[in-house]
Amino acid sequence: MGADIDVDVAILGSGLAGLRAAIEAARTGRDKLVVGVFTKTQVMRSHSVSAEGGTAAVLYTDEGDSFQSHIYDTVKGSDFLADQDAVELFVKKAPEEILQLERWGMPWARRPDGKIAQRFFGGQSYPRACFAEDKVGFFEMSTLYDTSLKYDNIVFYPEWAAVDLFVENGKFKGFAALELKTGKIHKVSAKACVLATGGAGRLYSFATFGYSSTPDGYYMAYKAGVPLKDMEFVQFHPTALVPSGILITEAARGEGGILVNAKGERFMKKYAPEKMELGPRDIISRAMYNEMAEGNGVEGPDGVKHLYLDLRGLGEEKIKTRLAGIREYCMHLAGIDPIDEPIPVRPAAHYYMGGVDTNIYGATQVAGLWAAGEVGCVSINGANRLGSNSTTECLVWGAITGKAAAEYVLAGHNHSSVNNSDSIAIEKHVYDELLGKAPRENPYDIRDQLQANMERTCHIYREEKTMLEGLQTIRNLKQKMFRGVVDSSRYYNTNLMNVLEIEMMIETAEVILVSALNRRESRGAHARLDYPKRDDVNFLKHTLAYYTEDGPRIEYVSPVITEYVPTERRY
Amino acid sequence: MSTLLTALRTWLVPFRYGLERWSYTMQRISGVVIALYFVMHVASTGQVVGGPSVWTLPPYEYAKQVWLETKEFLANPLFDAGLVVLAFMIFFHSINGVRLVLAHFGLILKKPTRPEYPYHPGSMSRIQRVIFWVSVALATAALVYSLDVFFKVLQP
Amino acid sequence: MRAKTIQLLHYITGLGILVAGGIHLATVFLLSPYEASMSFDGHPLSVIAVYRNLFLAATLQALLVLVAFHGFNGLRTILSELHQGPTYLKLLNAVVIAAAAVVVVYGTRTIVIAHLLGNA
Amino acid sequence: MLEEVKFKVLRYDPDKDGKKRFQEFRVPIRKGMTVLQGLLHIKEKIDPTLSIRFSCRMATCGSCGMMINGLPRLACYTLIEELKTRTVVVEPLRNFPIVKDLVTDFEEFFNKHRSVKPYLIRIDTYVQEKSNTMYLQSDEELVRYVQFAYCIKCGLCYAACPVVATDKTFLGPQALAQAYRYYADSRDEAGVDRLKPLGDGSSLLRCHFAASCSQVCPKGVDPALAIQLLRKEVLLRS
Ligand SMILES: Cc1cc2nc3c(=O)[nH]c(=O)nc-3n(C[C@H](O)[C@H](O)[C@H](O)COP(=O)(O)OP(=O)(O)OC[C@H]3O[C@@H](n4cnc5c(N)ncnc54)[C@H](O)[C@@H]3O)c2cc1C
Ligand code: HEM
Ligand code: SF4
Ligand code: F3S
Ligand code: FES
Repeated sequence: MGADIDVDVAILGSGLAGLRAAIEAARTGRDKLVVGVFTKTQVMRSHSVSAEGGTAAVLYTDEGDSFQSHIYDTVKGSDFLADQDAVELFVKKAPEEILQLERWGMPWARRPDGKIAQRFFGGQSYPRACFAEDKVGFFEMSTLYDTSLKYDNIVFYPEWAAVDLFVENGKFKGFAALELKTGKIHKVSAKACVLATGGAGRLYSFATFGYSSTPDGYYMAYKAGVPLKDMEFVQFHPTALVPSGILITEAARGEGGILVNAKGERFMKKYAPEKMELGPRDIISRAMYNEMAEGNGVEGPDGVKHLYLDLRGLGEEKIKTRLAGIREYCMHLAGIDPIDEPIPVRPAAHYYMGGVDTNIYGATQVAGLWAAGEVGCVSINGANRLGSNSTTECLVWGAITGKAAAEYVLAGHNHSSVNNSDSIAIEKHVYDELLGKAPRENPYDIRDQLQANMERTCHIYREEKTMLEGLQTIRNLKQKMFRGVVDSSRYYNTNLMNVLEIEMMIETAEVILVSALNRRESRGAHARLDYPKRDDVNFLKHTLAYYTEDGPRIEYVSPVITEYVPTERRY
Repeated sequence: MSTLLTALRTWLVPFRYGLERWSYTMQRISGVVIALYFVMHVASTGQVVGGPSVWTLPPYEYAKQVWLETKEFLANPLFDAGLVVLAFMIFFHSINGVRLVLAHFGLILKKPTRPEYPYHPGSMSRIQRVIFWVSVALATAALVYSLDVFFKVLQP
Repeated sequence: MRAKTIQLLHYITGLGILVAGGIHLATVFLLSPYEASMSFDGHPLSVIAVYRNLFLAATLQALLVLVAFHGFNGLRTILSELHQGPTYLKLLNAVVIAAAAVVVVYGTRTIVIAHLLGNA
Repeated sequence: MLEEVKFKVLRYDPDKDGKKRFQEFRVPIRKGMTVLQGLLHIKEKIDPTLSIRFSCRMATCGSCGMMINGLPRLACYTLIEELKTRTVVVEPLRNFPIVKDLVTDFEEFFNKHRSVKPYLIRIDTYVQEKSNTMYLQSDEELVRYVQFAYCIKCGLCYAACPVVATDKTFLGPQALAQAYRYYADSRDEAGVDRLKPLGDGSSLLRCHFAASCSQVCPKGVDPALAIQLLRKEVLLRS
């Protein structure tokens, strides 16, 4: 058992949202508050570094772009499920965040006049994605990480994974964290906490996520009594490199790349005649799926079908200066140079629109607990997120929640400290039930089965029958005896971490399936073969899933609609 | 002790890390060898004027005597061979040293750019490579020349 | 002295050696046959003749100081990378300075005496 | 075309006897398979006690640096076929203390990064923190430093540098490249204040331009270049 730790504001996760929150909390409470950043990976290893293409914000209203346009694009992209008040806040705050990053040293690409340059992104009707080569997330992370080092009152706890949140009488009091390096479980008391643990990640086998992306935050909050909202909406990104699943950014299409099938046809003509390759992701992914189902796919070396993303029209110069990163991935890992050859791509699981239910300011129903970034659901993404909105969301709500959390503590809100009885359950689970016990089934096989099951039953297209099978499979997996950790070493025991993650993955997958089964309509990324139409009468609603002993309990709430009444989505 | 082993391994084994690493190792070895020779050289020429015990003007003939004795003493092929190697090292160290001075003042490097895959570090610019090989070539020439001086290899 | 100043001197002495050492090697190898240069006297560039020439003697003196600085500072650099810590570094500096001083003093004596000897 | 290679993996667990030893595994390989995938095969199918640090699997997060056949490389970015050997020897990164197996301790490395003040320093702090303005920068000015901003902090350069191997007071290529990255940024106003501390002791001047750092950097950062440019400024301006 580890030492007890006490911080004023705890930030869980060090992705874009977590770091932004940490800086905001630290500068709000400079000299007064200690901000602890607890993160499962080392700080700069967070998944956000993989974001490639861009970060959306309206910068130049004098040149034709407008807040209204960004709001409308986002709402329309979300298939009208987004909360419009949140979207408005988002759009208005976004430019501030871009500029703040700029003044902290972000190497944004520039226009000839020295101002920040912007590019097109899917579903956005104006070039409003700010970018820095095609390593946007990486540069943003570097900038935030470096800037956070300025603050003496930020204390990093790298490779400390939160494993259990403690809530008492509707108030947050702390959490248990596993220090990977020493294998100790520490009790951490915090007066306020921002959950920023990122997306649910690798529930699918073909995914753009890194290995460390697992639904820890979703599950911990869910188990602590906070509902998960809209979990059925999983975004599939149209263009992931075959076979690794590494993302080929949407910016490749924003810069002029086109999608072609085995016959060499630019098939998007059929599906989104106006926007073509720059339609929203749900529509393009479905189009690709259809093309492949109709036999227009290319057979890859492993028998997996794929299509092509053709960048040859862009020219060498543009590829080298604006898409250097993906060119490198293609050359190094797939052995092709996009200047001369089309890229083999296929849709992959990429983003979770849903998440921990919060109000417009990122606060959850638990006092003292906020959620920001992909783990939260404010919701601005509704049923489908627009490309380049997510990194902005991380920044905007990172700042909002970081500030709110710090002010909450400065206002003197009381909290009780974590005591030994809080952590009994998790310690018993780890030390008595897992460590040193040989599992009867290989946990990694269980994970593979889970991912295959999600790919098969809850992918781009869904229907009742297969989803029921999928749910059954998951409930079987839950029972299986994979709980046990062969590695009994205390030091850097990733085997233990993995088993904990797999448990959380199974529970989260269950929430996704149950939410998806209950939404009997097609909206945004949730496309059902048995209910192919959007149903605003019954389902213009957010799903809320509450934890119960025997699976999620589903409730619904209406989204906030201020200005834009739902209409049919056409691109 | 283990630091010493690490030191010897990293300082003296330049394989697999490219040309500059060879330069680094050779510059270091040659620097040390020249420095040690220099100390010896100062000590031995000091003999000419009578060795460390004499701090006033000795008789001319005496000095000449000592010089000839010293020359005799050093006149063996092993010492000559040492001088041959030394010639190589002095030339390598000096010319490569000029390259290092220039590089340390940021002079013969490429300008920073957007890296383009596959990466060719600009610090190892073409001109750097040229100077490196020039120093090796000149050092080799010096080696051959001194082989000729000491062992008459070029003469029939 | 600041590390930076010492480093600058290291470069300057290196370049200086290039000049002074060039002259030295030229007198020994290029301007006259090696055997002749090695003779004690009786030749325009014999050992004693070199010392007697004020310019060449001054060159040797410069070379002595330059190489002593450059070489010993080089050795100091290497040794300071082997082990760290304030006491060690202080000791190292003291030893290196002392050794360099001994070499310079001893070499200067050779040059001065040989110069005067030649003129005698 | 299923083939097999032998993985020789250095194992170390401070909990057991604390001795380092090599363990061998046979791993079936496919075309395009990376060393990381090979190690994951070992962990997931053969020996779950193997500890590895990894995350993004796309050479962007900097987690998976290790010595592969004697050179520091990213496991996720090294194709097994590119090694052209039937035996893949995997050891933890040199110049870092080992935590367990292939996992090394980066604390000192990150502290050195922090010590060079890797953030924009401005005189107009109020504007920097509170305003809503944009500092202008031309593409030319951007290119002066952006190469060094590519650094993913993977530590490969640090493992390759012969000076770091013995001199722990040397800041190392990564931190020094970052010092230059911010110094060269047209928006930074710290100027000589950044150079001064580097002119003393062995923080910068110990670099002998071995350039092994640039040789192994997976991101084309070229820290050796940054260090020489920085050294020039330190020598002439500080
Ligand atoms: C390949 C890819 C490309 C993308 N490109 C774009 C783009 O161009 N534009 C855009 O807008 N969006 C993009 N996105 C989406 C966007 O990057 C993500 O939504 C966003 O980065 C999520 O950031 P985050 O801060 O919420 O979480 P993450 O960056 O995922 O960070 C999660 C953090 O939580 C920590 N953590 C996890 N579990 C625990 C635990 N149990 N305890 C403590 N800490 C924990 C992790 O260590 C990590 O630090 C992309 C996504 C992917 C996958
Ligand atoms: C002939 C007498 C010389 C001696 C005894 C000598 C000795 C040394 C020594 C011992 C080193 C240390 C090696 C190291 O740091 O790895 C060194 C380094 C160096 N020398 Fe010389 N050297 C001599 C001539 C020169 C000349 C003529 C030059 C060129 C102008 C030169 C330039 C350098 C440079 C640039 C370094 C590298 C310093 C560094 O990397 O920090 N040296 N020398
Ligand atoms: S400079 Fe290159 S090798 Fe060094 S840490 Fe940065 S990315 Fe890695
Ligand atoms: S390898 Fe080391 S010596 Fe200098 S050039 Fe790179 S830091
Ligand atoms: S796993 Fe991220 S760099 Fe290799």
